[in-house]
Amino acid sequence: MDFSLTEDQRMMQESLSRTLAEAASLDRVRKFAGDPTDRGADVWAALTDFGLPGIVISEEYGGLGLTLLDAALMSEALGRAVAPVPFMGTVLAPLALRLAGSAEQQSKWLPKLASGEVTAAVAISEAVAGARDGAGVTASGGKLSGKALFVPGGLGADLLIVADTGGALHLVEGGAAGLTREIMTGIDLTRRMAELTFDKVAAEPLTGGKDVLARLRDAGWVLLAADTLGACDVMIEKAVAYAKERKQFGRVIGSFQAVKHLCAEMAAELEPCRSLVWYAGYAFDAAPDESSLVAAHAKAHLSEVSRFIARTSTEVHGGMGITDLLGLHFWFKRVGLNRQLLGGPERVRALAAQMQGLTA
Amino acid sequence: MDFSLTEDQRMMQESLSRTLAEAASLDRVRKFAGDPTDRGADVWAALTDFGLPGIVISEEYGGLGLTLLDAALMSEALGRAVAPVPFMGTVLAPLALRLAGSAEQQSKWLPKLASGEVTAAVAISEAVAGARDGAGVTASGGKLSGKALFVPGGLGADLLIVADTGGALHLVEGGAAGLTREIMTGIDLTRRMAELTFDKVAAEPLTGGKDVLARLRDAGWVLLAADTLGACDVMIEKAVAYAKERKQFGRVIGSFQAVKHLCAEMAAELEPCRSLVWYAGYAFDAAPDESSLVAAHAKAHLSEVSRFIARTSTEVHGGMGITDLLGLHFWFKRVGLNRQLLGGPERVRALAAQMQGLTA
Amino acid sequence: MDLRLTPDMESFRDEVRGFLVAHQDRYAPGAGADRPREAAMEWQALLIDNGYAARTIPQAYGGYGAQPDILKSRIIAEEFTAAGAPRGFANQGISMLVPTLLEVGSEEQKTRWISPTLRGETVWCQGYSEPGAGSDLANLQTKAVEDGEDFLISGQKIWTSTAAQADMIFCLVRTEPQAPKHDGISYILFPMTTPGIEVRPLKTMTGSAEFNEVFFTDVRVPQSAVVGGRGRGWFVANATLKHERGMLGDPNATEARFAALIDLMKSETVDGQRLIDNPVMADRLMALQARLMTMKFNGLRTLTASMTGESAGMAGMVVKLQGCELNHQIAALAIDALGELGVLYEDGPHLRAKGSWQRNYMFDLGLIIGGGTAQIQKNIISERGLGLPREPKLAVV
Amino acid sequence: MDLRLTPDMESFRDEVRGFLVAHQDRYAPGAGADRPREAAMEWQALLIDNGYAARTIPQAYGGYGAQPDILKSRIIAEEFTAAGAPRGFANQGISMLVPTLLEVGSEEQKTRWISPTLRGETVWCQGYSEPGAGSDLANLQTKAVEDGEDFLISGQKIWTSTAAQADMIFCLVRTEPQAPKHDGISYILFPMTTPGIEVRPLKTMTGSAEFNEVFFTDVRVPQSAVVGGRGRGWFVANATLKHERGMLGDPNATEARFAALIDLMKSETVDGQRLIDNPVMADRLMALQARLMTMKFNGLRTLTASMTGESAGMAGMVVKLQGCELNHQIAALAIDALGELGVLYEDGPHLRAKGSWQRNYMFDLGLIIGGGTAQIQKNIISERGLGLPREPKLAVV
Repeated sequence: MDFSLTEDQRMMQESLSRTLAEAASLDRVRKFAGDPTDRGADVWAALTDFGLPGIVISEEYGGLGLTLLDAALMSEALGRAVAPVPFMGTVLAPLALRLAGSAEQQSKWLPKLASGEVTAAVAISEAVAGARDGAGVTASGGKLSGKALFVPGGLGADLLIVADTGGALHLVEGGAAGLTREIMTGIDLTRRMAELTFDKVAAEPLTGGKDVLARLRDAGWVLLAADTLGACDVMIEKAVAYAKERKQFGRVIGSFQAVKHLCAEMAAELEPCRSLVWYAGYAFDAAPDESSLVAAHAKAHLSEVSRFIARTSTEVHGGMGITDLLGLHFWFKRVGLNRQLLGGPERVRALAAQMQGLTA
Repeated sequence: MDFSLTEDQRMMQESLSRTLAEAASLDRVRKFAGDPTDRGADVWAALTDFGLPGIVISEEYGGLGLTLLDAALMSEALGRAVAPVPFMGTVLAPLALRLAGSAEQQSKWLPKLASGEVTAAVAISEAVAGARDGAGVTASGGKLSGKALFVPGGLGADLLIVADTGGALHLVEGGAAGLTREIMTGIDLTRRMAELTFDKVAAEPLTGGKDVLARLRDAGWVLLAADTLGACDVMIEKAVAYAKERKQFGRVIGSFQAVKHLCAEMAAELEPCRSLVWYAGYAFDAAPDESSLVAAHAKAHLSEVSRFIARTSTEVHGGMGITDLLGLHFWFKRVGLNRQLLGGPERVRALAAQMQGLTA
Repeated sequence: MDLRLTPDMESFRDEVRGFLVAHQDRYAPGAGADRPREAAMEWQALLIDNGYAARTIPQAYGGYGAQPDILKSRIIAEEFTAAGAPRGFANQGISMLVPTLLEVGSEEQKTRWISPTLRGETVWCQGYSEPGAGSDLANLQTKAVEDGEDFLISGQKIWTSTAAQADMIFCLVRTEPQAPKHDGISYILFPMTTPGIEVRPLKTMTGSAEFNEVFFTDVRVPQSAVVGGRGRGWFVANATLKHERGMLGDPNATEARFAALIDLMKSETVDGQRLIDNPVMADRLMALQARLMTMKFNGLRTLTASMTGESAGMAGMVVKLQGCELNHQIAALAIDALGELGVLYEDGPHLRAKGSWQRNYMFDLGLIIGGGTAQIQKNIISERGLGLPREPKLAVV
Repeated sequence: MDLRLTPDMESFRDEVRGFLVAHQDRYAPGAGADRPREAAMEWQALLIDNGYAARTIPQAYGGYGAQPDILKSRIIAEEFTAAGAPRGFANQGISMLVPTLLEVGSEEQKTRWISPTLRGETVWCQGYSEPGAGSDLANLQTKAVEDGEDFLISGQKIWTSTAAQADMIFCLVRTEPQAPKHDGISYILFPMTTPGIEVRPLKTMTGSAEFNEVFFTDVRVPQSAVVGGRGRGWFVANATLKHERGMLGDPNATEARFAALIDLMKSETVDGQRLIDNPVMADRLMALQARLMTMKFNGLRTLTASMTGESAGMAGMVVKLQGCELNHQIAALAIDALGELGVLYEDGPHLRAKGSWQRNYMFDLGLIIGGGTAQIQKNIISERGLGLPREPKLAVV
């Protein structure tokens, strides 16, 4: 019985954080956020050197062959750094290929994904979070038509994994005829999303139906929860540091009980979440029976906790908290996007009740 | 445009509070709470002298002919005093007779109700809050059968107004054959409830259907909200007084920012509620179109605010807050019962959405 | 309790309606905090002439000169909102400087500044907060050193909206460095064109620069520009802050936002189901509606108190804390109900309400927490409202 | 991260299961804080003999004498819970006094008290809190005045559970009135039968007297009954309080309550609809399930830290604040879901779970707020966990 990270895991996470401190400093993030033409190629290159693209791809295809827990730890580090990296597709596309790809599809794509030579994005929002604004993709005769919204990293991806309205998955090449992409810009400027329009676009089917989609969804939920965890850690650290330094009425504000208690409440809410995220990552590979439920709870609970922490950290910072200068808003908005991607907490909780058979 | 109480209203409310201070002191309440055979006859007698039984009964029948707002102000004073008085029936039964009684029924009952000679209770829980535990009363050939639960003041009432499962109202005399009553004891020992069992009990129909029931429900909601308002006022006053007096670490605890902010949060939550309750009382007579919605919101919102205040006042009191000695729990439990009577806040909010046509 | 209006008031309402219908073609919104354009200045002049703006300011200073009548003010507000007509200007010069000048300004100051301020000819910004003096405003460090008839002002202000557009600033500076903290401050007026002033935009999380930092280096200002007496600035400013507090928590605006939220939840769908048909979302919506009503009726109650000259007491103190929070929560529900659509922020076919739900969500949070507002408001409620003791003095370490 | 058990541990689990099956007929629950009956004392003795109670207490003092092994302790806890078997006694004597004696007691004190305490022969109560010394425990006033070889103890204690049943009390008294606040306190043991002790039950909001007030008037106690050195009581008691904190926040109990809540919501109906089919209630249920999981996994994490001798740090500090709150919220949802049925409290055909939802709702609130617990816990988290400064010293006025 060992409920802790291995030394290797800790080191790898720290190592990624160091890489990001250099390759994706706040100044670099700021520049990315301010320039829609900036594709963050240098950041991606540094992460490719690190091996991140191959994190869950098996060694036979040139990846690191690690688990979703490891990927979640990377996601946490990315969240800490508010890194401008479309990580979801990096993990979910290889998973989709592993679970539902043919041998041919696997050997065609996995080595290139592992090397970072091509990037992938996953378009499953409508199937998981529900269709809005007329979106939805239908498959007919090997061709896809319709729209898929909110695809993180979908603007430049060479490979797209697309769920149709029946929950079946399809593989689409980035250069396919009839595919157009538009940028969708949200509050979080560190991760751009795409709207994909399909006009009879050629697609290869992936085997497996809703069960594979559910696995992708679960993995996505865990990654988002982990990203939020990392971002929340930083928001608390920043609030505590500011409270120790900022003076008002002749004392540091961190000596006022009201401010102390706000900080304590943030820590008390967040700290237990770490274990939930770890377990959600662990269960994905080691306890698949529990995986969907714990992933759902990790996603929904971290969404709620992060809203409280984003607000409270801002409050501790006073007026400075809302300035662009300090940059706290990058984390604020990061968790704001994570909250809604792949379903807001209310929807995810409703799914959690259904998957236990508590409700219909 | 005058959004305030009249001088008469203020004086009458203060006068009732003085009467209660004498007739229903905390010692007297404690005795009532501890002795299920105590019917509080002395308290009722004092209130009869005051004129309370006739508050909404027209002068022609010997009442005071006042409005629901006046009744709500009385309810607030009763809540302040955690008075052992079944006030709901005192207001709702005359209303039922006014709205749906025949001239004969009115002249038979209203004078006796106004004089306090007979008391009434209203059994509408199932029709308003939903049927639980197999309860529900059906009418057939002028006879009622079934069970009605949670009837405040129903144990000793001489007159019962009963809603059947179709929402129609019936008048039942307390001594009718086939009627049995059992005490239902809840957390709030200041107001006992009854379970009524009907075995082919003779009943007189009242005219009017669901519309009259809705009026009774709205009036009940307003009275409960007002009772809660009064109880909350006391819980805040007690917390503030205790915070000014209790010393720890060499200072009164009310000088600690955390305690001050708890008190401020209570006051900030409660104070605006006063206007909501006033308006809900006023609208019942003066703006019937708005009445149901504002009554619903008053009931639901005061329920939520009072849970926060009950907890927070207890917290400010520390360990003393949970002792029987101090007696804060009488108010804590008073609002706990008010929260659930005639529907908990979730149910009432769902009804509020329906009555605006927002949901089906 | 009687919410009916007297026949007098009903006929006043008719009068306002008549005016609004008659002048529909002249509607021209002021630019909020920015410099008004000419059409807006003309509309403002028309409003003043008819008593719908600057209503209680004496005619001698360019106002309409009516007696205060809160009910009439409310009727004006309601009818303008109902007609969608632009209200009179509500910038900081009008809402903060003018009342201050009326209270403690010299005759010359009143004559010189009030009328052009009311008419939008002179635009003001406010120089109160400093990086080291936010909630602890009395700690301000911007210093004004005597130099002959003048002061030389040096220091830094922050959270100054409109600084880039303003002609003038009303500003707190420390003129008596030796005096106790609260006694060494003066309230002073000077042109933003004075040499030595630098304005730097301060961008916030909404992505816009709603505020500025303003730097002063030996800015020369005549001592005669002090308002309300040298060293009295702290007390002058506190009177002004009271006026600012009155500005916030307008239930009409909150009602409009709530109505927009209902429309949104009735018209938007997910998987074909209306958002409002999600019971969890509908429950939150109803909880907010209760708060909205609470705030609205509390507003009527404080209005009645003002009309009768009573203090609104606690009912008045809690408005800011509750009002900003409600606005924030309305925006939060809109975002949550919209789901992934709710995070969009830049123009595109899927953006709703021009991103205003997210903008309000962030901006209102700024109002709640800016400068420790919520914390300070709770101190005020507990001390002035509930009579709890002030924070005890600390030992000198 | 590997939640599998080693074969050793799996066989230990089998051993525990075997024991529990073999001795099913001897199950006899201890009476919580009350005096145990004979069958319970026999069951306790059997548990000690087999290492399922008093596991790590040295054999010399009547324990089983095993090395600490947190995983084995957990397996024992899990299997006893699964079998519905009564655990070993968990009264204040065992959980607070025994560890204290082991740490700082004299050899004679250990020999005399530990064994009968473990076996339920000697029942203890705790005399810490006073009316004027709750969260500020160091302010205690109960005084012990030297009189020859003895102390004469006078004063008042409060929140003393089991005082009416206890044989003995472990008590904090002020022996050095001139010493600084924290240095004048001694930790002392004496029989509750000593003349001069009066016990008055203290009824709480649940309607039961879970606590007592205890009054001392010239209670004569030999000085030799002090534990850990005269004037050292503050430090001795703080060590004991650490043990108490470990007692709270048992995820097993919370899980059982949550399971009961699910059963309730699946079986109860309103207007024929199952409570769980109310989406607003189901949403709250799921939010609590997430918190339950969070607490459970946080427990595994702190368990792992203990096993490897690391400090659990923040993960350990937050357990109490979060755990009590979760229990309270589970009870609150049960009450709300039950609606009017949820307010019933006395026996009758409609009462659910013997009124335990309401009782827990109130009792857990007491745990959260008793003696300002939540406030103090937040101080601890912010100071020890986050390194924020302590409350500054006040000026002497």
